[in-house]
Amino acid sequence: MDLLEYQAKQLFHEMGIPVLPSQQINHPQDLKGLKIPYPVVLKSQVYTGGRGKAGGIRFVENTIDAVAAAQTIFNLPITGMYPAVLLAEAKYDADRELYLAVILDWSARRPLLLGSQRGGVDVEATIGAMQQVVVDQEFSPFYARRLALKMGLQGELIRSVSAILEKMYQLFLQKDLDLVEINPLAVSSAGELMALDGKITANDDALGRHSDLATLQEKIPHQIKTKMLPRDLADTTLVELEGNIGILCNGAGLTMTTLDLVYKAGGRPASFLNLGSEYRHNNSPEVLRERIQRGLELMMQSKNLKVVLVNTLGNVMLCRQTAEAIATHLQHQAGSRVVPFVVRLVGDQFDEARQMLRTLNLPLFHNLDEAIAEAISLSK
Amino acid sequence: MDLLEYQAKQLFHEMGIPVLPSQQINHPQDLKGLKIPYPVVLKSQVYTGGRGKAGGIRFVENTIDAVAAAQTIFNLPITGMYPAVLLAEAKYDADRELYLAVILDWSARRPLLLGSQRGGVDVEATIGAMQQVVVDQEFSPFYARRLALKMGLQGELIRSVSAILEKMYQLFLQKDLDLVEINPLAVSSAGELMALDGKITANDDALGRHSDLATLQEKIPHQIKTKMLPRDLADTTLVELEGNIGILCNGAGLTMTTLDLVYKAGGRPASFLNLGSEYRHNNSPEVLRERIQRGLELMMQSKNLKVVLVNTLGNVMLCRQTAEAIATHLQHQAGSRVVPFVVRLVGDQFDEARQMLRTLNLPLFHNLDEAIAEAISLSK
Amino acid sequence: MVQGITEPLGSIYAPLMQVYGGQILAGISPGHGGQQLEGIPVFDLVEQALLSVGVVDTSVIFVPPYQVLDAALEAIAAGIRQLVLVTEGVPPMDMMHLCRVAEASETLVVGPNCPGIIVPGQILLGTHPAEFYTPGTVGLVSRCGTLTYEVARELSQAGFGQSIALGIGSDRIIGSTFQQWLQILDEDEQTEAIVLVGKIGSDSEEVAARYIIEAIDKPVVAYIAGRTLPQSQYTGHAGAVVSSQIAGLGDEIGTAESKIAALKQAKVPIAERPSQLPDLLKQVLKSSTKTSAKS
Amino acid sequence: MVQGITEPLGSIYAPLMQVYGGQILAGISPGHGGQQLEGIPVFDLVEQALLSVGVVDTSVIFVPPYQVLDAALEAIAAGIRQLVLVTEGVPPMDMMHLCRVAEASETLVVGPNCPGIIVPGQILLGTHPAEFYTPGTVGLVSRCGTLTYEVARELSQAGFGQSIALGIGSDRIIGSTFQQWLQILDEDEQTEAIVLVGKIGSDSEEVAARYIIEAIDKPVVAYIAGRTLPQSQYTGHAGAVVSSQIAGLGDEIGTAESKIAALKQAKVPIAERPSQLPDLLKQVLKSSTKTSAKS
Repeated sequence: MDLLEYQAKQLFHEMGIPVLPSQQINHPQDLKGLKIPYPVVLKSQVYTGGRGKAGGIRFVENTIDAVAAAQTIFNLPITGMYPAVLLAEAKYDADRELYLAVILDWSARRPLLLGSQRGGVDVEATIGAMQQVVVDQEFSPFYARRLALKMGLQGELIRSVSAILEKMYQLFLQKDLDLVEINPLAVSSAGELMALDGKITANDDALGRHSDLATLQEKIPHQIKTKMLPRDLADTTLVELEGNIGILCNGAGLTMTTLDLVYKAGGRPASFLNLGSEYRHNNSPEVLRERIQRGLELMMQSKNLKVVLVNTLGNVMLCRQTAEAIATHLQHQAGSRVVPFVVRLVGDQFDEARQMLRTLNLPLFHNLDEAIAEAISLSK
Repeated sequence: MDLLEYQAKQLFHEMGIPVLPSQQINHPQDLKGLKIPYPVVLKSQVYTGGRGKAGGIRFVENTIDAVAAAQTIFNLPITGMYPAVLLAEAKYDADRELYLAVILDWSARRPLLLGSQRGGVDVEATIGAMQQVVVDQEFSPFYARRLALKMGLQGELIRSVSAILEKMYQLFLQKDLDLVEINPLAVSSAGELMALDGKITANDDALGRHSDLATLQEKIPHQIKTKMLPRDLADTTLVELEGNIGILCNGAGLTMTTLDLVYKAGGRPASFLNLGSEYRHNNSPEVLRERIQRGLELMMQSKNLKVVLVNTLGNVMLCRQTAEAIATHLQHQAGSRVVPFVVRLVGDQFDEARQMLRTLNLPLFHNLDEAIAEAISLSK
Repeated sequence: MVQGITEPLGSIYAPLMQVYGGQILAGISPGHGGQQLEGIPVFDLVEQALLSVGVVDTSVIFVPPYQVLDAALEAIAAGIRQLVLVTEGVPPMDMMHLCRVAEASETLVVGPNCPGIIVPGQILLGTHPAEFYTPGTVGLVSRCGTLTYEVARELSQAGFGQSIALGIGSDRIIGSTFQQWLQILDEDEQTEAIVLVGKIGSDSEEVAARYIIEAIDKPVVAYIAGRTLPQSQYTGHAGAVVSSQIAGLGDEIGTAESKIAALKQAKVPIAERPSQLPDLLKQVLKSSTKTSAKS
Repeated sequence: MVQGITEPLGSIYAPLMQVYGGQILAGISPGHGGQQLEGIPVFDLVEQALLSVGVVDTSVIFVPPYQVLDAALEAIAAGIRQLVLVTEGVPPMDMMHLCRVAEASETLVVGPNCPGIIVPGQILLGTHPAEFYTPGTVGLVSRCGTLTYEVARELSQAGFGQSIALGIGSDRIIGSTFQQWLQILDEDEQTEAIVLVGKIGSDSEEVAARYIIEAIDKPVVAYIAGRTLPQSQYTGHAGAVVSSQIAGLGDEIGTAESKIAALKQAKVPIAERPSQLPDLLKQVLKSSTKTSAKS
């Protein structure tokens, strides 16, 4: 889960990382009660980079300009997203701009400290000058100093920048974050540091133990005027595509394989739904059946849909629940538009499931390649 | 630093450990605004055990009784201490009472979980049935379950009690505590848990990084009508004794040795002051001189004082600062009561110090046994 | 041993594992000590179980995600050096911690979010549906869940039984790598050829391909899922991109193309579909027999 | 190496250590890299210093109390396996953490709150006033600070030079025990007899006495400070009492009586005053020569 800039800065502030005085603007009229002295920066709060270039960041000198600028920004989509909130912030004179981040190195299975002396808007330059330090044992502040030195910092900045990194790491660890980034971290001519922009990505699997982060998501009014982007395959969200075959599978690998085989055989998927792996701790027959039924309903909303291909395999409960869910679905659909089903079910309770589906006259397959061939022929 | 019961319970509450609704009473009249329904328990907030037996805990049924009881408790010393605050708390029906604690095992250099099924007022029984678990690696909740099982708990209590222990451990670790104790932890007939009394000792060396704990100490109005208890020798507090020789040393071991030798040779110390070891990070000549001078001033307040024995040895700055401080002290004292000094100084800058003290006509020794003999002969 | 035996998944799979022939000596579930589950004694604590049942090689863990780290540390503290974490959704921070402890204590951790290990005909440590597996000489190591079953089924139907089959876990941070298991299978006497099943995302297959070039003598064939998925649907957040870029891995890491190119460089034949794997196996086993005959 | 060389204590003692003959190769002080202190080059980071000066055996740490843990972990991560922590006031939680890491990495930690180690005439790693020490054959291990100097001075004046002298630290949690150092001195070829200096509080001397019975062959004499101090002035809080009681140690642990009794049981002669130690040494060395002559 990505946090918006103003939410990230709230966390920075709580952790003692210096941020500028700022105010959340939900509506252009809010600027009339602004408590920060002008000049002020107005920033579009969207989950994406490149706001500056897109015109989502504007400097204003007085209330009239500010209200006008806010109206413009509220109506400016950035990579398809409209802001629900703006951030009004004091201006800051930076002498230099650094980049700092703490991320998870998935491959090394260790946290990684990142830093560059070339922070700011030019991502290419930032990445080109990027230094990294792997936190291979339990964190201690010397890892942060190690990065500061690698970045080429000297004198008092070694201590002050590593102190900021230390706090970023604490935040990272305490809140189970995937990413905490300050870019730019401004250095004033007096050597003072200020986090001018920040990005935090919380780990979705850990949100359950951080109610404060979970509620942040709810606080944002959902005015984002765009279609939801497809989620990770591990999720059970229905992903819509351009074709006419609806695909329902269990497990990411199996779902991807089924899609691959359909494409390869000349079919065109309309959508796919991954029921998820079998390894969810709280999987229950009821939850599973519910998920299948809701997935099928969503799938039916596509007007292009010509056939549904169900491919599930596994142990225990799965086959029976799948068969039951399909049966229930077909009963509910009775009378309305009828989309043919091709069902491939393999697993322990196959016989029982086969019995159930046979009474519904559904073609039933053991072999995946055959099921796919059948689905494609029905979709033509 | 010991916290009072109501302060400990505040921390328990923040950590999610269940405590009863309660209210802090600074004055008997506060009870007129009590928001907790009667019957209520009034508890003297003093840093000591055995309050119940001493009459410091009273059950009251209405406001009139409560005000009267509060007046009694405010005026009741418990082991010499008067409460500055009472705690008014709801009553609770306990089915069983457990004891739980997390402490530092100084010898094993590891935290220790303690638990007993016989909590409550009978300390002997509690200790007799005490179980312990050493946390030998990084803490994980299974250590808490290990204790719960050793205590002989069964069924749901294993989970619920170890969940409380987990929170106690988090508190212990986060706040650098020497001790966190819940006694008793009440178990209701429905199996619910409630911390009825609690004790927290914060580590003095770590208070500098826990401003929240450090300020708790300041919040208590200093109405404790008793002399301060002697502090640990590592502290620079003057400790008063019954004799007539004032002793000033640097380092706990050397101070104890000097005391031992004085007693053994038939002398009687009036007081002693340990200047502390040489290993304080921020030792500076100014701080050291200031400490010696203030120590000597305190020492002079004793009317029995007949002689001051100074025994310091070490490296660098020490001898010079000691000599300078004594000289300054004697100048200030000029005219008032003159107490003779016996000075034993050994160290790098001895010659310089000797020069300075010789002009003051002070007897000066290299050898400790000789210095002590001289001090005792002057005290007779 | 099964930790979390009274949890939903544990109570389903522990009896299946017991029936399959693996000796499930004990189940663990705090608060349920003294009970039995289909003949398996349940204990409150791992060390308590060990006192009663003696030495345990492996613990299969089904506890809820936020309790996995604790259960694993409990097992390690009790001296168990092989863990299978089935549960999905363990926070990465917990896995990082666990990996550090596992490395220090030389504990082999499989998972999380995985079907575990099966030695067909002998022992089941996880959730593999027994009916899809037959004993044989093909080692199967996979980064997927149900797709592993699919591949095993294809192999079994074509007469290729399995020596060991396992899923190492679908999560981004998992306890053991393709490399570790390729090495184990390379050294395993029962194993004659290895099937590697991967999917898009992460650099696991790329690293495995480099390892195959360096250290693996037995023939390897592979299948990669997700070749037709549009890229935008699986790339991670900016941090991951930065991470792979600065690690010198380039932008393309994690795509099917990158994985297939790396495996081709390691001379690993890649199946177009799971049902093609038996044919590839026949080819590599034939040529490897020839090679051995020559040498 | 000296960590915290620009700190108040570091800047006083590092030059004294340098003068004494120990090779102070480098000082560490973040933000001061590139400077020099009386000819000692200063670096920002330990690993940076090692690149420049090569192998370092020991680091003496003078940084402020809350930075000691980090400095020690930095030194351990850089491969240094002997640490002297001079600073007083390190929080116990930090020391517990450090002790765990030190045990795992086999690092010898002296201190905190200690004068460090001196090998008279050769090397000074800490704050011992050089003038009180002379080279010789008595090993001196102490749980005190300035009292160690006092004892060394008495020994030197009586003609008993020291092979090694050290204070293991006055804090309640310290990095190395009397036992570890008794063993080192027992094995040290230069050392013929051992002087142990203790004080009331903790169970260090009691445990050391048991260890002397079990494992120490060389003669040991002892001095214990605090025999006349009223008990109430040093006993800790309730938790500590509970702790020693349930550990089966009884109420009396930590008193001078308890320590003296334990040492007497280990046949360790106990001096009434520091100035008596030389006499006791003469006696034990005489009888030990007799014993050796016999055997």
